[in-house]
Amino acid sequence: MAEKPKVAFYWCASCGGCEEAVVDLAEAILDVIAAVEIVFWPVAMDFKRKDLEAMPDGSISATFLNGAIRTTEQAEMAHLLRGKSKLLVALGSCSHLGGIPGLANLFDRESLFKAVYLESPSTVNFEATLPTARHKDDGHEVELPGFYNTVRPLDQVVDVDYYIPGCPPTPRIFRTALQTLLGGELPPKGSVLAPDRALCDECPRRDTKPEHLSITEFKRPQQVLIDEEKCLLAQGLLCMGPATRGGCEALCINGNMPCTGCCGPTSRVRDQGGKILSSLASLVDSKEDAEIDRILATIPDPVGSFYRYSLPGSLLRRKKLDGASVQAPTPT
Amino acid sequence: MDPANTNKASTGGTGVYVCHCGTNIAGIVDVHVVVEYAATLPSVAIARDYKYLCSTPGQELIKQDIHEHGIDRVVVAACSPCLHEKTFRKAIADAGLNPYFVQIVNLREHDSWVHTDHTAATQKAMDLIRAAVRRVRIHKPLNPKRVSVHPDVLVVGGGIAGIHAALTLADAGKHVYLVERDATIGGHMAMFDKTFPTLDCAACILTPKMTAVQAHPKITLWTLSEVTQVDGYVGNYKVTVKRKPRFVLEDACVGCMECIEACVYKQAKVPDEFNMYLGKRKPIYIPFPQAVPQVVVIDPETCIEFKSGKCKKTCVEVCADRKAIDFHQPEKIETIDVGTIILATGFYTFNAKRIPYYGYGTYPNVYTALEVERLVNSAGPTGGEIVLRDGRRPKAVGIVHCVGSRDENTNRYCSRVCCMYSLKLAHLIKERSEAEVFNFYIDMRTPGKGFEEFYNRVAEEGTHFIRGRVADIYPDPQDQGRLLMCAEDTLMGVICKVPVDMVILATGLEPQPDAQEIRRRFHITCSMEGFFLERHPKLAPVSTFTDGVFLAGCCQGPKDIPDTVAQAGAAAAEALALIDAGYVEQEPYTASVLEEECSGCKTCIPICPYQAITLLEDKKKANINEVLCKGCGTCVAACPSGSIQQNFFEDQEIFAEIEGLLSYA
Amino acid sequence: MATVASPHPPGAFEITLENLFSFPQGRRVLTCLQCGTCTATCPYGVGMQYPPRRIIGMLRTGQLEKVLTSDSLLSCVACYACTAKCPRGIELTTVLLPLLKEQMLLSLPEVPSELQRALENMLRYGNPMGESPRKRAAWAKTSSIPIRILPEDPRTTDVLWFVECYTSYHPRGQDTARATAKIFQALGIDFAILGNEEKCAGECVRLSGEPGLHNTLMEYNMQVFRKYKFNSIVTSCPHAYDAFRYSYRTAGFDYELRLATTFLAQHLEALRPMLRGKAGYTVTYHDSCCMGRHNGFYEEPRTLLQAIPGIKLVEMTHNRVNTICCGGGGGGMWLDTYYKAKGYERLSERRVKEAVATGADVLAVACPYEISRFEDAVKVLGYDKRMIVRDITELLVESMEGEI
Amino acid sequence: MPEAKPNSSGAAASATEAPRFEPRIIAFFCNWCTYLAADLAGTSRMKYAPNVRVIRIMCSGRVDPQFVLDAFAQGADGVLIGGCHPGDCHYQEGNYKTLRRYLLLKRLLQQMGIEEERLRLEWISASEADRLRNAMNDMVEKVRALGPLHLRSAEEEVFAEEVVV
Repeated sequence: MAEKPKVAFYWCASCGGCEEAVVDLAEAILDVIAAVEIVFWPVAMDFKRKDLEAMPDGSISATFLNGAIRTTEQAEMAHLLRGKSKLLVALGSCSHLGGIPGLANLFDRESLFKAVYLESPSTVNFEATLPTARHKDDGHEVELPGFYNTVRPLDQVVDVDYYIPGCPPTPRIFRTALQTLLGGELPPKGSVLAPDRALCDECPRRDTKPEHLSITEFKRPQQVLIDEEKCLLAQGLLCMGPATRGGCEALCINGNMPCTGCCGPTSRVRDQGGKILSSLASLVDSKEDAEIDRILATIPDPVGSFYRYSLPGSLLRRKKLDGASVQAPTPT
Repeated sequence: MDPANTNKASTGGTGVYVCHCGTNIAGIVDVHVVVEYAATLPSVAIARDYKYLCSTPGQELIKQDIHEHGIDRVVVAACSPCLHEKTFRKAIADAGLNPYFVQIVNLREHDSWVHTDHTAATQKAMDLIRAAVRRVRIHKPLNPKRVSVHPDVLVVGGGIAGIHAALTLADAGKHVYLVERDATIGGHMAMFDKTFPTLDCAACILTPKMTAVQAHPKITLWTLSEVTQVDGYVGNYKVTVKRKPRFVLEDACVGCMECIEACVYKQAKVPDEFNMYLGKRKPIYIPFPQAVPQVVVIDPETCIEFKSGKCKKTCVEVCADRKAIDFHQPEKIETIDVGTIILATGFYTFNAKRIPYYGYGTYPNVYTALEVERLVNSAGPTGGEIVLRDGRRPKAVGIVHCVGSRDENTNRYCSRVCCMYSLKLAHLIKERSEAEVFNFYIDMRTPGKGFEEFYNRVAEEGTHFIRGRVADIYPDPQDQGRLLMCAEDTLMGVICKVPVDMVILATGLEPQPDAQEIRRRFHITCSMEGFFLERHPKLAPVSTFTDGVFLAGCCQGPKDIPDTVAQAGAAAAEALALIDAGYVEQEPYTASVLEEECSGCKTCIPICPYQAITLLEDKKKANINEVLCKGCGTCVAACPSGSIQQNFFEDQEIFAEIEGLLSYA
Repeated sequence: MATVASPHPPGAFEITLENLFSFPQGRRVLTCLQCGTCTATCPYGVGMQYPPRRIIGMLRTGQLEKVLTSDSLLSCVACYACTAKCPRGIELTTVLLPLLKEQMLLSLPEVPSELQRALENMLRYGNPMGESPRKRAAWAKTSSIPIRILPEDPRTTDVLWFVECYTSYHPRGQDTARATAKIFQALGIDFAILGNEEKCAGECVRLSGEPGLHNTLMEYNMQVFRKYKFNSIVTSCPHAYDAFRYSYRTAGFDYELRLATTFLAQHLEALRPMLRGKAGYTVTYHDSCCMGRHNGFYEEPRTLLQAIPGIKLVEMTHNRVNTICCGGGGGGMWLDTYYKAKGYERLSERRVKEAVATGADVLAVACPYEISRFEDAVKVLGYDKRMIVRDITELLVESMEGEI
Repeated sequence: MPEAKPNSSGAAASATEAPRFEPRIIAFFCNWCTYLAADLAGTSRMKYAPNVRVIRIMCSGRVDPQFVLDAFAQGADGVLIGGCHPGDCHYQEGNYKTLRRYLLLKRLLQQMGIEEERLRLEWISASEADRLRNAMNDMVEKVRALGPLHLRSAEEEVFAEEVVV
């Protein structure tokens, strides 16, 4: 019997939901475990970095790394795993495009630290201590991971072979992706292992979308009693479905909430936010600057809405760094 | 020509050709530096410069490289693609490449002609070429679209330009719709007495052409009509024409004019438009004796029947069995299919009231030139006698040149015809009266065949010429019947105040007041001053940027009758060329849906102004009708999943261009 | 690279074709057609040795010295006629001629003493007559209504009324000042004046060739404005209005600005019911050059006049853009003796002749220079039985008080 | 193969004056109006700043916001979009779509800390060469005053040398 492929899992800047998603495979997890040999999975089993360092380069068949790169430690681990792995797979939105932690790219490190360690209402920090790479306490010096100014998706740090999208990837996406990778023929390098059509293709409400939609106002979910049958865009809600890769079986839509774009754009699109912006703006029902502006103002946070999961992986990647203080958008 | 930089001899590379355009490009852009640089770019197999690439040897050079060096993509850095893109596409197609495997870089209009700094211009040239090299590599093979051309032609405007164009086309056997806003064709020319410089009687040379229009079996003449809508595209225009009621049935009226005689108004009372309101007409009238069609018209504004409904209708009585008068004639909307359109909508004369210090509208003896044309016309309100409104015969007449021309406060351009018509009027006044004539001019412009000779002749006749622009016209305090014309005689260096009995303002030519609406209707553009813009001032003077729409006469800019007729002939020839070819080739820049990838989100459907996009109900996918698509690319930009592409303007091609432009950073 | 367009050149310099290139208006001189419109429309064109067209011609051929050492430019009364009619849009009155005049004042062997005195007075006393600055608000004390003077009572005011010199000092000007104050009060306008702190705005100073003095006055007045709080400035004098609207912008003037005449025209609906007295006059209105030709207010004064019951308005031959100057602009106000010595026809007399020819009883004006100039002309020509000169505000007050 | 920087001392820096910042501006001009206005500026031999690089498209409606974002990401300091005047679009209404996208893009860019003068939409008809020249010059001056955008390069440098805390 041939040796089982060696597989690793690792967790960077993310919530951990992707690791959950692996477990969510339920009984299928057993098939996975049967098919592969897990050589590194710190969240589930006891592995140390030195175990990994001891492995020969390229000895791991595939590493599934979830989470964005935010700290020096994460960058080091990404490099290390890249070296040890034949295939490096970005698992989930954070690793794929930056994900929710990527929204921190609207701020710089200093303002984040200030908000989190000094100004948040629940913080008690009389000495105004901020995280530093070296910290002395009680005569001991500890070294902590450094904190970058910018959140990055995995492929801005190391070479990535495949992406599994979603926040988190649904069990079906993950299972299909695994089957693809374990099956004989590998897809072209750089592929996103999910369908390449926008979500509308599998949306149960597609037929209720009018052919001639024109937008006079954007509403937020709490502002309307959402009709459970009707296209959400037609109800004035900002649904990212048309600009988002499908494959998730429209889970959010089925939960009567608009798509927020976690699976990222299709392969033909470079910037998910730019595309949804273009399509929605095109449908705004006015020719007058002032009226257009009034309608557009009903999207109080364009970046947060259009790039909820993809800011670091977008064309602009982050808010321009100019040292100026960074303010959060004020919702209206 | 430098030895070619053939450092990469392998086949399948890109050829870059930089044109000197004489010194037009090479005088500013250092073409040698550019060529050397281009040769270092990835994929470039060959880079050359040449004096004139658009010349036959220039094109041969490219073809030869395709044959001998096997280059498969071409970048031509020369003038605007609007000028020679087609030339180079044809050249590479002749050499066996797909015609769309060439990318033009605009080094002349967008670089050498607009910059003075050699370094910056050369740098810009290198950037643009780098972008083109990147882009051209991913060009996909395309073929031009062919569309058939409907053989019928629409001519808009029945002045001399429209008449001549219509007759030329009809004589060539094409069916022409001639649409005229007024009740008769003839336009401004019909109002003139004589034409300069030969002094032909305008009516004598125009009337035969007008009647020929009427009689021509191939011409459908619609007077009192306006084009209200133009849909479609070259070869296949669908035009809507609104035909206003004349209240006289054209087919029934024989032009006997007994009705005019019989009108309850015994005297003509209504100021007469054709005579510049210097004469009178009745509410039922014929604009002028030679009007075409020879059919009377009722003016509902002044006709008693329309105002009160209680007229005795003596006109109807006298018309009797012919039953030509119909007070209830409705407005009619006609829709016609034509392949080409000629616009000959003419000009508007400058409103002299806009220069208050010339006193037009204040002093009755200040006239516009067009009014005087009617006064000197033997068919005019005074039978050709030059008499003032108060019946006096002027002893001295002053002509003010450049009224509403060459003036920052009104129109900056020269109206081209005023000098000559002023000379003509001076001559006619001298001929028909005893009056002294004073021409106040800034520069005398007589550039035309026989024009300077005419100037000579008028000068010899004893007309006075004062070089100075009139600054003020006001009643002579000593003699209130006379007007003082105040100007500096700049040749003598003295200020003169010339007393005259009559002032003639040589008003300039302006675009029609509704030129902007017309141009929108026909999807063309106007130049700064508001005349219709030709495609190229020298090489395409009668074409517009909308294929199949041509220009003739003063709607394109002020011009005299010979130029107008020549241009009308040219416009007719352009239309004929399209019709006789039977088809036109159009750029294949249409958009198409990647059906497999489309999610059926329907975003694109309302975006298209041509309703070219529909949802395929069975597949739930969008589909673009290639015939209806005009290739704007708006839907491509709007498609949220990137599932629409536009030929020649694909996302990847434009990204390549952007990144090429910026890639040296 | 495009130079940033500036309407005026940076400061005094020798006028040559080359340095005129440095600003867009200067370059326009190259486009001159030599058509003579400027010369023919110039009210003193006949008398000038070098009329405007020749000046431009000489400038272009480098013969300017002859012009600058002649006194031709002293005849320019800044009436804007040449500028308004120039087919090439050359701004002679506002740009070219002031530059030349500045040079001329430096080159002339002798500047007419009356002009020199007026300019000195302006520098010393802030008014051309040489009156005491402390008496600038004297008229207000004789007014029948209380007039708030800001230096004495510096509370915020809605309208800062910039009265100007002739309105403050000339006896007939003071009549119009009191009339204006009455109308303001009747309209319930919250206004105040600067009193002794006001100085001439300096428009005629600039146009007579003393931009430096103009700038001194401008800086002074701007400082005074900044001391007080008000919402807008209304001025009785078109010349001050012109200065504020154009040249004071360079010193940061950005207050809401109105001319008294247009201000009153804006309040016409409130004013109309108060106009009770019926006038039996035939009135002809003289368009001030500065107010009409340069600032485009032709209809507002006529609207006010036509609102007075019983007034019949007739027009002179030369009206609106074609008006004839009273001769007081651009320093002309201070050159009357000089013009007389040169044998020029007084422009105010030329104008009054036209006014009388209309058959009107009243010559209505809206510029403080004109009352005195036209009243003198009426007397000199012996028309004092046939015609009176009135400011529009005076006519309004007469009607309000039912005195007619 | 990487494309080398052209062998020149940089745009428009002459020997006599100190090198000043030369902004790089990408323009998208519609084929029927603004591109032709640029051609007309050429035939009229008007002079304007050499910093703008024009990409021709058939209609300003073709401008995908991705193009603008990509231009900024690739190092452009400004982006100029030129189309037909409202009501004059060769394709009837494409320019209105452009206007709407532009206004939303402005909001987005503002949030991303990119100064609003860096993206500009101008309606310039085929005959308005003057307007084109003024828009070009004005944009170059305004962007020059803002200084380089340095979007990507600044970030790359920061990542490479980041002093982590």
